[in-house]
Amino acid sequence: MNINIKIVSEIDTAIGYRYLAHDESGGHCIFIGSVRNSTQNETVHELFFEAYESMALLEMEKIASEAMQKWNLQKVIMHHVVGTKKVKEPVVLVGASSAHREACFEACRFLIDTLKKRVPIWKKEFFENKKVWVTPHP
Amino acid sequence: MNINIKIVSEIDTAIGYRYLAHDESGGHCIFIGSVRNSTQNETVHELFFEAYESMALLEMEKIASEAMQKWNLQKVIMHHVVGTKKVKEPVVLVGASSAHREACFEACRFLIDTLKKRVPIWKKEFFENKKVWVTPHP
Amino acid sequence: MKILFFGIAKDIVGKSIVEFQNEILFPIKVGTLKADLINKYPALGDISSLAIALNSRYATDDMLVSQQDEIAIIPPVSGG
Amino acid sequence: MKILFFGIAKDIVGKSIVEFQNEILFPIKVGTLKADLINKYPALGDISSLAIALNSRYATDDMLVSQQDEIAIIPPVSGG
Repeated sequence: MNINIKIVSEIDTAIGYRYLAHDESGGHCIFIGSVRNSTQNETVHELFFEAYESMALLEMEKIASEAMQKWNLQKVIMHHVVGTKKVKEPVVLVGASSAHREACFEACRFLIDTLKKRVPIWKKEFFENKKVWVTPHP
Repeated sequence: MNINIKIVSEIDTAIGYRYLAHDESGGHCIFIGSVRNSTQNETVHELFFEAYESMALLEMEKIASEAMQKWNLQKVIMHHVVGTKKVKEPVVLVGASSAHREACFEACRFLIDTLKKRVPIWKKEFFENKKVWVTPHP
Repeated sequence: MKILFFGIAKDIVGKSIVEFQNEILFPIKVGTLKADLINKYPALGDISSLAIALNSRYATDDMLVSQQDEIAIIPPVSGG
Repeated sequence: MKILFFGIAKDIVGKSIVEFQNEILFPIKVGTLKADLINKYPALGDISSLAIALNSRYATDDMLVSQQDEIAIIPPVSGG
């Protein structure tokens, strides 16, 4: 199985290409999401991520398999953190490798978009004077 | 200037996020191109890259600046190799960071597409019994 | 049976695992279980969308839950 | 003056830098220079597209080249 799925306490940002590289791959697209210092003009100090781990892993596996079926990919990686993360720290890494670049770009975008929609992970934002669970605005 | 442009003999595949990370960036998209083991069903042993270096650097700088103007980006990186590269070795790394993921994905795609169109770098493919300069098929 | 709560739903019920004894009659449909929970914790009804996971998979309202199943309350996800 | 050749163009002329003495009269238009070179090396005419760089920038056919400029012959690029 050419799928690498993990919930981790810290993301190794160098793992993307290391895992995705393959003799038949010419293109590797990697997306890394990190903590930004602000949300809607409010200063963010840190984020806290909580996961329903068994289900999150299962959903990520499903998303990776869907991508494998939809595009001609050699490998797919999806790592997400849990715990407290400061500004500039990576929180998610997804990527795909393919013979030509079109497929890995489209697949990589699909991986992060679908992860954000379906994977049971929740983010709490810590501002100066308050903390709130993030509710996505559809 | 938040632009990092280089012609190198070897790509450091971990440099993408390390350079792109920024307090205001939530999204980082990185593309790495590498040597595939075949082209149109013929086995490829290695690639040789030659660059008109002064002009290649200048063109990459222009492309990075164009991306900076077109999208709201924090940083842009473009590295390309010269010399002989074996199967699975990285030959190009481009990436962009932005507050939201849409911009970095679009910019990253623009960077590699435009590099392939405009930057004066040439690739020779080494097959079992022949070597040929690659002519792009438009 | 135990029900797992996450994110804002965990804050509303005050803990991440709540044990229900005779309050719920099994087997029960997912939709009915959701309605019962909102009845018990009205603030859950204020969440824009509330999904239920049955053995680590998203469940539809008409699925049947038995006492051996693992049930989790899934408020809108916000990973990434 | 020296002209730089790359990729397939370098293979055609046999080296990466060719010195031209009295064969080219300066100033000369980029388009005329290109035609003169194809005249001298007919195989250059078989390349699907041939660009000329003037001081490390793509040049258009109507630009004027003087003896101090750096000229390079750019066959179709294939980086990445």
